[in-house]
Amino acid sequence: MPVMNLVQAVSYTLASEMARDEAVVVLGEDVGKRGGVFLATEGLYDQFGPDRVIDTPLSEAGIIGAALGMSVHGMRPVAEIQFAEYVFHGFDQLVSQVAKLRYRSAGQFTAPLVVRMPAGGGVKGGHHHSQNPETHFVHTAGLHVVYPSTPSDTVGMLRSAIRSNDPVVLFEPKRLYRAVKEDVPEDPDHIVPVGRAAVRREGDDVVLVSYGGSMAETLQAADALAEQDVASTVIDLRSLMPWDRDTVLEHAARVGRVVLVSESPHTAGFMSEVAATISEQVLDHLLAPPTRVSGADTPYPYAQDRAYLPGPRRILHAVQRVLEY
Amino acid sequence: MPVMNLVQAVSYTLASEMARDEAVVVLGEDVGKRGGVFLATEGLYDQFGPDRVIDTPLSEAGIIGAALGMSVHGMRPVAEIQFAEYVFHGFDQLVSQVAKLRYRSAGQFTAPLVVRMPAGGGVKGGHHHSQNPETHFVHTAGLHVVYPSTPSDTVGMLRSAIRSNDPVVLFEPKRLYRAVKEDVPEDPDHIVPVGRAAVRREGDDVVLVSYGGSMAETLQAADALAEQDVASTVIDLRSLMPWDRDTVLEHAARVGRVVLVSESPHTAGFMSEVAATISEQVLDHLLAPPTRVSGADTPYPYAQDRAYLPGPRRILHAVQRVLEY
Amino acid sequence: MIEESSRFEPFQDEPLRVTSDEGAWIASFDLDLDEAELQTLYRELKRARKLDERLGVLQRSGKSSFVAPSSGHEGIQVAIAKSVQAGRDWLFPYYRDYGVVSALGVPLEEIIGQMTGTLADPAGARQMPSHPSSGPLNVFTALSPIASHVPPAAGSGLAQKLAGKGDVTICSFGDGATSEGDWHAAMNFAGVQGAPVVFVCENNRYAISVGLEKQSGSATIAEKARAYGMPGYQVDGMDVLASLYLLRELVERARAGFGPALVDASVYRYGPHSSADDDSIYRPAEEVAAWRARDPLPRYRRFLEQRGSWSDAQEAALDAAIEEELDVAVRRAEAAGVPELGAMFEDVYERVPWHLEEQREEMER
Amino acid sequence: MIEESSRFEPFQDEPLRVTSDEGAWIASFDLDLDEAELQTLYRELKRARKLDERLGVLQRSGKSSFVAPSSGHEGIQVAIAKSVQAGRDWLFPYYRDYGVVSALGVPLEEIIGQMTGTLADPAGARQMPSHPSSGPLNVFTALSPIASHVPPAAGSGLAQKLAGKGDVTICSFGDGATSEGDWHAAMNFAGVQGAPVVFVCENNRYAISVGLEKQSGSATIAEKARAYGMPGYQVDGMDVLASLYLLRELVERARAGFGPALVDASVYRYGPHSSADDDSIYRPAEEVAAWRARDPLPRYRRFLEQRGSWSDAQEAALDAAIEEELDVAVRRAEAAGVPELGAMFEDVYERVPWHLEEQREEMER
Ligand SMILES: Cc1ncc(C[n+]2csc(CCOP(=O)(O)OP(=O)(O)O)c2C)c(N)n1
Ligand SMILES: Cc1ncc(C[n+]2csc(CCOP(=O)(O)OP(=O)(O)O)c2C)c(N)n1
Ligand SMILES: [Mg+2]
Ligand SMILES: [Mg+2]
Repeated sequence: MPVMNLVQAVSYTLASEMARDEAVVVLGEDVGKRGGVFLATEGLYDQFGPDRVIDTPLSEAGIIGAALGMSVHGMRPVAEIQFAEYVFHGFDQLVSQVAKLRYRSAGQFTAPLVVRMPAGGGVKGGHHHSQNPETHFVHTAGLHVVYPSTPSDTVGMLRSAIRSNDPVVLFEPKRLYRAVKEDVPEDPDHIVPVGRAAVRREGDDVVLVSYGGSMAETLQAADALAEQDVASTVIDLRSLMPWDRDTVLEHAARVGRVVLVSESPHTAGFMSEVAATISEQVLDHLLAPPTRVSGADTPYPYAQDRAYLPGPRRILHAVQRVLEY
Repeated sequence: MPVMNLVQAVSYTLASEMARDEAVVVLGEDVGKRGGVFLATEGLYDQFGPDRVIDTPLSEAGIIGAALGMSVHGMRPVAEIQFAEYVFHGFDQLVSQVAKLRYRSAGQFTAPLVVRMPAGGGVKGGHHHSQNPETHFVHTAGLHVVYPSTPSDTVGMLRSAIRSNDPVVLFEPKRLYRAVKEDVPEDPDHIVPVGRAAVRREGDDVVLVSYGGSMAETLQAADALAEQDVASTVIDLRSLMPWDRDTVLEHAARVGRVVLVSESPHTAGFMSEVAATISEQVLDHLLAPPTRVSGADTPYPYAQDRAYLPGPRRILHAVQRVLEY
Repeated sequence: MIEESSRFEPFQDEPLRVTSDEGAWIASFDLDLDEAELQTLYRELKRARKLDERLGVLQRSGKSSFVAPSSGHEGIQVAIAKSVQAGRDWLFPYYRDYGVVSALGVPLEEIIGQMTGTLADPAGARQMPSHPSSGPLNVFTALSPIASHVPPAAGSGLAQKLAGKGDVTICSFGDGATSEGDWHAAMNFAGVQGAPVVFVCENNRYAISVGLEKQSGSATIAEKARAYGMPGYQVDGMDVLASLYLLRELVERARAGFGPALVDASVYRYGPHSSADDDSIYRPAEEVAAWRARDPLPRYRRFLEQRGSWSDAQEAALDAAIEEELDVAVRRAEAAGVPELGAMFEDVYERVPWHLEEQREEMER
Repeated sequence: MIEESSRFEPFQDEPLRVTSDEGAWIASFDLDLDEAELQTLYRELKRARKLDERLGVLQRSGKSSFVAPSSGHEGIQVAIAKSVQAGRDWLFPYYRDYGVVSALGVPLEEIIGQMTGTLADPAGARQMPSHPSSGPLNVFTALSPIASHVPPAAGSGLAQKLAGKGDVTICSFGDGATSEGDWHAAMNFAGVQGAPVVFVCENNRYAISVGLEKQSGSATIAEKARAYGMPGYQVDGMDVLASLYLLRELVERARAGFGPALVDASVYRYGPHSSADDDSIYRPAEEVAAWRARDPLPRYRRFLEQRGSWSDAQEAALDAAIEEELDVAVRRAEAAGVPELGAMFEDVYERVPWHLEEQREEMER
């Protein structure tokens, strides 16, 4: 079984899918010889050549729009946005065009493309290299949104995304790109379906729900809780649209105490949807308010790069609050 | 006291502020001789001339970016985006530039500008003339977001927005542009402060919270409830960032039953924030789950233009559910 | 990589014309289209005009909620349709392009179904009027945000280039569209990639009320092509033959691998911007009248008549045939019925996800 | 509205140069700058170079998390600073423009404070390194998204035009930036409005790894000016005098009300794209070496030496003075200290709203 980190899982899966299906092409800024600024496309240019690994001009609208145009011809473009917040230059293409094409054409045209973007903070990138804009896309009908946190899930979800007949926005937690290595499934058809969460551990005292980069701190918090004999259930959402409501509600109802951890800005972030849904659906099972631990509603700061993130300390505070409620 | 409808309230206030302060200028597509496609800038070109009422090229990035550049020179531009969803072409300018300028320059530069946009459905506009993209901006630190629903509030809030030293995104419920006329305050310094909700009526059985275009249907629902002897408190949020949490919590805690009405897409819409906050803060006072009635998570449809909106029927269903809970 | 076309020089000071306003042949080369084809062009011009007029009637009678009139644009629009191979090449039109789709062969009942929101629309009445499409004829569904369809058109061209079969894409838009950033991104992308795309600006000198001098830093749209390393041409877009000759050449040039080109077609819209507009606020009546005098239809009819290729009897028969075709199309479009409530939840994704199932139930309750 | 400048013709085939690679005066007009000014230019070139080198040292020693080297760009950067009136005109620079801000007079301790994240940064260490700014000197805070500062620069120019005081704006960016839609929107806006903005492309022929031929449909950046009705000029951006003469003329032209212009300044970056880049993956070493041979510093020093206006002793004194200045600046920047945790909640809005108060409390608990 191949052992790799998360960013290697990206290039590994791209190579595997490009070998399988010649409709799959990669495009973006510096994805060619450079192999991407994070090396997520390393080696692909040498293996597949410039017609399938396309260095584009510096325009996110151009990248996403061109991917869309290619996809209506049956190609399966995988577009890279160099840092997630640069997608805002191509926002209209993604939310007005890509997301709505199947709908507005009644399925005459579809957009089976993937937009990959490294996201998240903790890399001393300041506010234009650290953001988590996933909520914008969850709030946009027509897009699937996924955000894996492990190398194996990255393999399985990127593969799902490429094979999906719907457009998928895939966020990659850049802080975790090289954080851990693990065995990843070798089966070239191994997929992790869109819409299914993973329960990382089970316990009866509190449920921690998170996804993406914040999974790291959430699991650290769970470890710290275990040392204090607090048993937690940890859910990695992985998919945000559609999200695995059933799994979340099942554990929320069973345990009654839920902490939701996400580094995206607090107000109207995706976790507000999860919190609202929990209260709407299982109110009578709740022993404490579903409590969010989030990034701040400030532009992502440079000097307080780590403090901005919901770290174990803040997560533990929230757990304490729901336990003592 | 002048009597006017909501769109007249816009041009009335613009004229009043432009007369008061020559730093105030208007720019956008067709705002000049044409007076805007909804006539929100009617008469201004004749009164103030082409240097203060500027027809721009067809580029939302150009409009917002130029407004920003003018505002750092101390001007107070009021930019019009012809339909709210076209702001997506200028999304980067608004969320990456305008919203963050004070922060990233530590106040060396500020952006005292207003971006006005007609929003909302029910006008047979299909999915690119009907959207409610306010949540994107609420989720973006650095912007104030307001959404009046009456002519008087439009006067007071647009004036607040123009005088604010922070950038303000002001949504106008185009479905209500000509729906009602009312007296508006004549005092040229009358303002409605950003961040303050209005309680439109008080009752002890259920709290209805809404804003913008959906206020119309929410008030209709409240009337229908009154006929059934159900007394409702109706809150018009008016400001979404910051929003008037205290007012909402006070009534939510007092009554215990809350229905949240918004025509923006359901998932991760602004009302998920309100619902999550209510549960987080006043869980023990709740007699029923805070329940949302929203637009659908579909692109805005043409054929089902009215059905898409949370109308009285759907609001009453939700009220029934929380009453019977 | 990008070579010039053979017959026409880019970046000329004057728009290309091959017929005078009086309908005389004035080109430096010989006409080489047969009479049948010449007559077809007239039929399509007339069909487009009458379609536009009918759409106006449908709108005014409340059958359609909106219309963006095309009258005055027919010359370039019919030429676009007749310069490509229908069903092989791809089109990325904009909302005003009824004349493109009707001349390409999209059934009138589909166009009218789209305009009146019935299920005769192959796109299921999902969008507001003036947004035609055709899956079988490769007509990418028109959409409202200005210039948003131009980047996908560049991508379409790149896909065609990579496929290597010599297929091409034509993308049309208004003069206002050239100000949008997406337009620029697309033009530059196509230029860099040498994608086989012919970009056509239907330059009616207004974007709603905003005149070209407030719209564009450059005096012509054609010269913007220099920024993208592609040739730019001005053509009289009310001269259907000039438009057709130029576009055919640029389409063949693209097919042969010489890359994209930009056409700046001078036209005028005779109607208001849309049924929601009042153009008298910003356009002097004399200006409209002056352009009316250059109407592409009578002009081309005079051209045919001078060749003895068109008669009053033919005109009468054509009018009757088109009216009949329109009547049938209106009836069929109406008979197709309107979408059910639940249809709004389909085609958001390939399969309806749980949350849309629930929203549908809530709405249908 | 937009007239040509008087001394230089736009749209020439070759970049403007006034000195040869060997440092000889080769212009068709006479040099008319006094010796003090000529020497100042050299001092600023050297100061920019040494600042860049010091920033590299600070980055490698862990005092700064990032740097985007400017070496090779100094000619055009110093010329930008010296073509405007500091504190009167406005600058919209990009992340690589240390040479602009240092030559304009932004204190080195502020620049180094920005690079090392201390409170010596007038912008409070809110952004990552390479994002300088200055309120008093009208230097709009640089930011990361490429080309996003160009539309505000156009707006700045419009504000200046409306104010009617003859102030101007200079906006600089890389070759890659010209592909973004925002760049186009801004250029067109400035062109239409005749805004007094000089746009300067520091064209080092790479956007990270992407070479100009994959970046731009047109062969030069200068010719893109045609799309906006403004004159476009190529200049050798490693020839500080050519750059200065051209920019001064365009600044004065803008001041006089003749509108915007675009300068395509040919430069090369000697370092990698940034401290996070490895340029050997995509740039041949010989190419770098060939451009090194044209280094703007020794070239200009030869020019001065040939006039008897510069000596080894002056060079040694200058080096020592700059090193001393840098040492002091580094010490002061460090002494300013780093922001407190709570500072991240300030300046989001004029006043801290309730939700940020609470978030601050939660974070500080
Ligand atoms: C992004 C965007 N901004 C604004 C509009 C509103 N709008 C619709 S048509 C139009 C004018 C378009 O003019 P032009 O491109 O010249 O085409 P024409 O209508 O003249 O054929 C405008 C501003 C829009 N549809 N999309
Ligand atoms: C909108 C956006 N997309 C991508 C990036 C990532 N990025 C940073 S610098 C750069 C290349 C810029 O090249 P150029 O404009 O030529 O300037 P240079 O660095 O060569 O001076 C890229 C792609 C970015 N910062 N912003
Ligand atoms: Mg037009
Ligand atoms: Mg460059």
